[in-house]
Amino acid sequence: MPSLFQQIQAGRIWDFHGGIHPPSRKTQTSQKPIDSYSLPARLYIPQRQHIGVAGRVLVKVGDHVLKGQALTAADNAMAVPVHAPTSGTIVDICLHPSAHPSALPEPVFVLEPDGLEQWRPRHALDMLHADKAQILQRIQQAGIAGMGGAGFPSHIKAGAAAAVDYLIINAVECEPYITADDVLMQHHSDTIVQGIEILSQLLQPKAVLIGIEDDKPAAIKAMQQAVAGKNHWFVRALPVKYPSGGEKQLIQRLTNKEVPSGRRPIDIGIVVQNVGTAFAIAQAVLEDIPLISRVVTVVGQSLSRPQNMYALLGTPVHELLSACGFEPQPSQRLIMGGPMMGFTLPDARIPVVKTTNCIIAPTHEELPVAGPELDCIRCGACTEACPVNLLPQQLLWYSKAKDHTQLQAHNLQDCIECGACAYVCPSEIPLVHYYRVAKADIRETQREALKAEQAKARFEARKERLEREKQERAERNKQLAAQRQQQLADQQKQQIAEAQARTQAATTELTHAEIVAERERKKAEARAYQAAKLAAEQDIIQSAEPTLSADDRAEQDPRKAAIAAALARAKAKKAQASGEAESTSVEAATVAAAPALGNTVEPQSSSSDDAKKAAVAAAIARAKAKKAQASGEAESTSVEAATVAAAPALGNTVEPHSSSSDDAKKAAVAAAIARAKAKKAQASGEAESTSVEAATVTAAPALGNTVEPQSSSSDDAKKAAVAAAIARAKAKKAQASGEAESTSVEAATVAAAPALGNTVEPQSCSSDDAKKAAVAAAIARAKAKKAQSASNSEAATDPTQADSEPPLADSDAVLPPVPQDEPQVVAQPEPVAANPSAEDAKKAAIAAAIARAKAKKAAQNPQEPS
Amino acid sequence: MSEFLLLLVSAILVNNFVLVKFLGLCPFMGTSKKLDTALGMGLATTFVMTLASLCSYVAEQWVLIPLDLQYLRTLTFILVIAVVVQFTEMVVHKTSPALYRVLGIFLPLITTNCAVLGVALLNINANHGLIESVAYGFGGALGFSLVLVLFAAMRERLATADVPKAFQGASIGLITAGLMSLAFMGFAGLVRG
Amino acid sequence: MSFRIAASPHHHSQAKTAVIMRTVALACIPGIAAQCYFFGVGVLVQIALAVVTAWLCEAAVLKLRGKPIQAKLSDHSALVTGVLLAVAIPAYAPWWVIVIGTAFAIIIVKQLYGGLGNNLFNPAMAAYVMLLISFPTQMTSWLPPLTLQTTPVSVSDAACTIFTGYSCSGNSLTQLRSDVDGRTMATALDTLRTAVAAKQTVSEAQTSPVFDGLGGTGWSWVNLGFLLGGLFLLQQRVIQWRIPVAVLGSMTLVALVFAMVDSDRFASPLFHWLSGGTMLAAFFIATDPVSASTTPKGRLIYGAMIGLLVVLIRNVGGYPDGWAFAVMLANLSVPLIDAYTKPRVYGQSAKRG
Amino acid sequence: MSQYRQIIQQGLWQNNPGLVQLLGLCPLLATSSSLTNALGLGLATMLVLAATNAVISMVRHQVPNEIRIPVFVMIIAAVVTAIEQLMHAYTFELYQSLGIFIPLIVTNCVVIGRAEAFASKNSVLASTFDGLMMGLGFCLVLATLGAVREVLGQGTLFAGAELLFGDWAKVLKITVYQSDSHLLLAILPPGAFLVLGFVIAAKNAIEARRKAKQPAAASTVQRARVTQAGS
Amino acid sequence: MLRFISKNAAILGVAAVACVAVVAGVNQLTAGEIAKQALEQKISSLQQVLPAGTDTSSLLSSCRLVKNSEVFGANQVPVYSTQVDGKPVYVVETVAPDGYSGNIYLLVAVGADGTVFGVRTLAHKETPGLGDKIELAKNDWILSFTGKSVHNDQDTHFAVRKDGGEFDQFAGATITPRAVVKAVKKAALYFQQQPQILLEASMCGGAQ
Repeated sequence: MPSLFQQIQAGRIWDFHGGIHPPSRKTQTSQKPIDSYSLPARLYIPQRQHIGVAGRVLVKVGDHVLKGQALTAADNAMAVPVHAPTSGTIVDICLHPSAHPSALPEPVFVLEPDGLEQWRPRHALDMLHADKAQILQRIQQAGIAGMGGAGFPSHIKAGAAAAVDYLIINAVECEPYITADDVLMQHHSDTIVQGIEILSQLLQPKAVLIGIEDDKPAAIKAMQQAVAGKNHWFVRALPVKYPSGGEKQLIQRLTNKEVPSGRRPIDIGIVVQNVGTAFAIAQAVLEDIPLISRVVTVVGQSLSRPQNMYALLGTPVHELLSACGFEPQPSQRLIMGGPMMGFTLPDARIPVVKTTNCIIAPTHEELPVAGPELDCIRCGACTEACPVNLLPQQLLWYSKAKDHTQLQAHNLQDCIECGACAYVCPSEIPLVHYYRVAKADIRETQREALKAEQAKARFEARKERLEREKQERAERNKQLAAQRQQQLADQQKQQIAEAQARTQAATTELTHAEIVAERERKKAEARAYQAAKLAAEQDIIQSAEPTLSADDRAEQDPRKAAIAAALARAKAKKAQASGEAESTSVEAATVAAAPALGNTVEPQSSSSDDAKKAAVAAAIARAKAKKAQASGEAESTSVEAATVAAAPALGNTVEPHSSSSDDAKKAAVAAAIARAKAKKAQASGEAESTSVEAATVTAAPALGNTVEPQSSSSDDAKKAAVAAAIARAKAKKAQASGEAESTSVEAATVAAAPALGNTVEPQSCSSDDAKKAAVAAAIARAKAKKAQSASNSEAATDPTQADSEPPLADSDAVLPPVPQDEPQVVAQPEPVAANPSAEDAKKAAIAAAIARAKAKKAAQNPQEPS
Repeated sequence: MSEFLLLLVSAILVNNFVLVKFLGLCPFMGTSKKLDTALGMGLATTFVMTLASLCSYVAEQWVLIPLDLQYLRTLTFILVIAVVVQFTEMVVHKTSPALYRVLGIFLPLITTNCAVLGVALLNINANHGLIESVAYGFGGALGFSLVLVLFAAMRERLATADVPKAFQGASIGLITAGLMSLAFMGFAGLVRG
Repeated sequence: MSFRIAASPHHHSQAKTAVIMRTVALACIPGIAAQCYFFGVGVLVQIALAVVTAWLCEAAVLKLRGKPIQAKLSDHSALVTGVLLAVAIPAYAPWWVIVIGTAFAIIIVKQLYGGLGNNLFNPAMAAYVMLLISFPTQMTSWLPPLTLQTTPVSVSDAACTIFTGYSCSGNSLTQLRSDVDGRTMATALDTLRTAVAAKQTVSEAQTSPVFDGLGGTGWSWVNLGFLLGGLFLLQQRVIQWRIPVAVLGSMTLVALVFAMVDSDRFASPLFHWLSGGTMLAAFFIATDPVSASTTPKGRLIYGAMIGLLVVLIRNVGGYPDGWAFAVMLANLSVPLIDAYTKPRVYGQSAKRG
Repeated sequence: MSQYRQIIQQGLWQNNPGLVQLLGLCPLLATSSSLTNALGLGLATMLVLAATNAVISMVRHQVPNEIRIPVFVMIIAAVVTAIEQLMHAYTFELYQSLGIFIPLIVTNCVVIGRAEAFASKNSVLASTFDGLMMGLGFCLVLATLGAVREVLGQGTLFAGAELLFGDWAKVLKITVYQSDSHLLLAILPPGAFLVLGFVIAAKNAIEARRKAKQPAAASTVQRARVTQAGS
Repeated sequence: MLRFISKNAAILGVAAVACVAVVAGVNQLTAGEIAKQALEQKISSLQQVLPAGTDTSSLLSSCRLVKNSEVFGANQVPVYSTQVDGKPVYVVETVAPDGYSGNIYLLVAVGADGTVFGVRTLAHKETPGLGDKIELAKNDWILSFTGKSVHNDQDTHFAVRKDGGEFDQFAGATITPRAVVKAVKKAALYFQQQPQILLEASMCGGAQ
């Protein structure tokens, strides 16, 4: 069995499923020379003629431009410029019907030629010394986009970084009527070959395959002569079959490879370029002629002189037609492109663009208009014809029924809209049309569904929460009343005790996880131990118990340890999640592992600038793990635990001392992103909502620490805060749309706000960035509020938790694991506001105050322990 | 051996529970909107029906007949079935959460599936022995599942057909079931005896 | 100047549904001719009755539903349904049999589902089954083939018998069906089944004059006629090879297995090919695209299923011929078959195909 | 009184167990091959429904929520068995021709459905009345089905009525048309499905026509469609 | 918690006892009637195949179980005996095994001289509309046996018309009547040739 490459070398070609043989009708134009025509009175040059974005407009109305002068600039990788096809004056920049099935108006340059054909200065590129980047830049600057129909910017394909096995030159031209590439090959085979050489130089393919259908003997001969003597260049004559010219079909015919669904040819080491593109590249690189004209087949029996033309881009179609002796019939059709995939033009003023290869002006006898659509009888002719092996009859059925699930199950997205099915359909059903509508529908529905789902989740979460809150409140009131009665005697003392008790109670939720960890400590330690080994740092990890001690010893390379730990954890989680391990173990592992990481880069890390990377790694690892978990079958509790533990760990990573490190910012950003992702994944997964809740509860304060008081002196605090804010906002969005209970949102806000509040605490008045930070924080908080209040109208109405009990608010706001004193400041907004030493600080303070006040409000609606 | 094979073929095709004997029609109409649902329901019913025919046989032969309490048959059987369903639910829940996810929602529905009680009573009427009872229950359930799945696939296609307004929904569903039953008449006489 | 707008593709092959349907109807001609010759011209009367009923019913339903009558009738699908049902029932069955049958086919089996393209079952076959179980006597009253007829049947006799139950010369259908000894003649499949039930061997049974050594006397020619028509349809690419090949292939295989197990009780594949409605079913009925599987692999399964069921019902089932049942049973499996035989789409990994 | 009118409307038309809720399909199809059989089972079901509804409504305050289903099922089974024995004793041949469908009333989800949805929440009188009306609605559908199938398939009505009502009922038998060949389809299993399909379609059509006549009034009626349920 | 459960259990128990009590009560009420009805039905079904006025009082007690796979199929069949005009008459629940779709269960009354007093179809699976004409409810074909007699194995008149006998077959169905005729003929010959075998046969179980 010879290898694939050997078979290709031996000249083997393959076949694809289906395909049709419509009458080709190419002889009308294929024997004739390419003609030119007198300059049109005006050219309408669309600003965007390819797939991608339009360039920046460089000229204005009234400017005189030279032939080949760029009218837009390509400042973006997906942009290619357009050029003046001839010298003249830009008389207008306005909207004009586009060369698109919809013919929607689009911005164009209107160029009035001066008839002088005055070129801008041109500089051929010296191929011997030009490097790859230069060539690519030249290709881009010349405005070259795929000329076969799609119009993908050529420099991107030609600049592919991946290894390329085959460069395929598409000269198939399988649609009836079109002979533009045919005549181009007949007359310019040498230039084309130069273009291919340039492409080869860029891509270094193992072989170049030029595919031409065998109804173009002259072109085949011309190309064979032109490539004679080149190693691994093959001209392949393919038996006629539509749609051999489809990129994927051509690849299959020439190499027997399939491009996986949703991927691009480069992913399997293949680049396909149109023969016209190769020609344009050669002209651009070797003669510095940008893409300002192309060969267009003008054909159809409504024309007396059908022929191929060199048409300047921007030439209105009617100019070309009248040059060919157009005699329109009543209800004449004009087709741009081929009869199979082209579209009808409502207006003959539409200009020729880079992808225009053919204009057909058929008579009714020539291309009869489709008859009335009959019922599908499931005859299966379309199945036989479909080049991608779809079941068009089923797709039609489901398209009509708008059954999007089935449409996707039947791979509608893989339809290349070649029209073969509609061509053979005996009931004359415009199948492709149905698919286009269905595809658009699916896109639309997906958007709608997302919105609706979010709304629904919000509504349900609210309902549930209101119900629970009602109960909780009733219970609490009862309790409080009872307590009051009992404790009349020693109120003051009791209150303090009570606050402490509550604070502790608040922790129980978290410590619960830790207790579980304790239970499985051995396992966790072992795991941590391994991580430590990897880092060759045993000592720290051994002390990596969730004591959060601040006196742990400094170590040299906590980063590696962290990464290793993170990887280990991620793997463990993945394995567990997909396996059937009981959830508790997952829980334990995570609980234990995460704080370990935290400790790893504890205080000491302040001096190390690796903290950043560690944090990043940790974050990524965690995000992955969560994703895996969420989609896996692990029970939700594990997710819960993971999150619970993970977040504080990160918090510690950049604990107080990180203030001096200017990496804190990045760490925070990474952390934030990671968390956001994790939450998203969770929310969409099957995890129970409580887990999300827990995650948020802990995550936020942790982040708060990141930019704790000391950070005030750092001028990165601002960015950190912004990032944090954004991250939080995102997280909340994700949550709200997921199945999380609304309480989690609440919790997040409760905890997050004061944390951020710290950022702009008194000390911050000296920093002039603090202002911005505060503003950002305020905005973020406001958003969070909105989300909250949308689902939480009762929160503020709870009267029992007003300012009279500040300790309670604190305990809720700053859920341990890092119980520190700062929160108290939060509870007393006045001093902050009263401390303005600088103008900016004042505003910052105000913002902070407002924010805090809001946070308070939210906090009045506390979680469990009260 | 061939006797049991014939009993199976008879229960699955010739005397199909749903299309010929009119048993289990409610779940047949109710859980056949989606193919996946139908598969789950079929699986669950097969399991329960086989087990229930075994248990009801035991109850009849070892409890009711010795105590001469046959008049309590209906009462006993319905309780036996309820217990079997509950038991199945618990066992499946414990042993295979994945299976439970598939079958869970259907199990409670099965208690009121008259095919289950029907098979128990038919077994008594036909004087089936232990193995015959189980085979008959299994075959009947397979027949139920078969037509349920076929019917679900047809209904998925039916959902998109241009059915006249008055006939949409249950009406065309029943007419389709009627045509299915018509087709199943072709199996008549396949098993003699 | 305004131009006409249309969706791509702008080019179209010239095959048309109406033409396909008409071709199917035309391809029945050799078979019908053979049937006329051997079993009397009654079949022509039945066809006329069926087609008229089919058109009337279709028009009535379309009118009730407020749909364009002319456009839908001109797809000729009602015509094909009528013709196929008419050739499947005994040529001298009373007129109301074909009328009820056609009405059932068009109204219930086809139009209630939304008309052409939507029906799950083959209308002609569902109607045939309905008639068979509702009016078993009428549906099994075939005349003996020409060569065995004792009373010649003229065209006017055919009409008289169908509409009144008696021929113009006053013979009842039973008399027309009787041989010289006054015994009623049955079709070859019936005779074979009765004989086997009476513990005769297949070869003993086949000494009866209703057998001609291949299939049943006359039936062999009718089947050959439909085979010819079927080959014409294949050549015209109106039908594709998969279903007929699968039907006949599996039929041959299953019949062979049966015959090898017990050749005294089960007839040979050749007999199965050339008796009853084999060729009509294999080329004209099973290939009805609307109710057949629509995936390439599915069509093979679908066809094989029909072949298997037919032999099963003929050999061990309760009916002498099983085409209608087999086709219906395969019809009702189609959605399931289709759901599990989606071809692998270009670029999709094999697992998901 | 409007509650009772509501119950009548619900039971006989709006929420008819056979046509709308599609409950109790098995006996509906299995025993409707003749009018007599249909009436026999219909009446039995009606009795069971009224009796179980009454009993369950009586004990509704005594039965805790957690165990109400098993208790209901037991009550239903007991009532059904009692009625089965009575039929066995006094309508012997009808009992034989209805076969296992009498004990199968236990699993007719109309019964448990009404117990759950109505009897466990309403007074004894209302529950009994609801049981009667639902049963009557069911019985009427059954009878309609039986009549249509018998006329089409046998050309008669009330053939064998003596099995249900005693010997005097022989006079009830009406021969609608005399023919050698009836539409056997109607009394065979496929006919049951088809006829019920058409009856439901007829109801839909009538409903649609009514709605078209008085769009405002119709929109206020809430119709419960309970197709997702066991048998 | 425990109390809660036990309370529920108690209620369940009470309900169960009550239900069983009701059912048992109704059973007490109806058991006698059911037994009586069953008996009456049995007798009246036997009476169908016997001439009017035949003494049926000792019919059920005369029941004996006979096994002869040649004549009556694989299982034991009950045979009842009585006297008509002083001559012994036997009523047997026999089986025609070669029906179109399976066994046809028949009740046949024959005299010791081969005279058939009456035949009824008890159960069958023949094709509706074709073979089911052996039911009296569908067709009175089954009455055509009354008064016919079988004398010996070669008796060709005791066959369907198609085989040269005197019983009609149905249009489109020969197999069913042929099977019935054959079974009746075998039963008649059996009691003609070996009536003494009855005396050796065991009595039916108490259930009859």
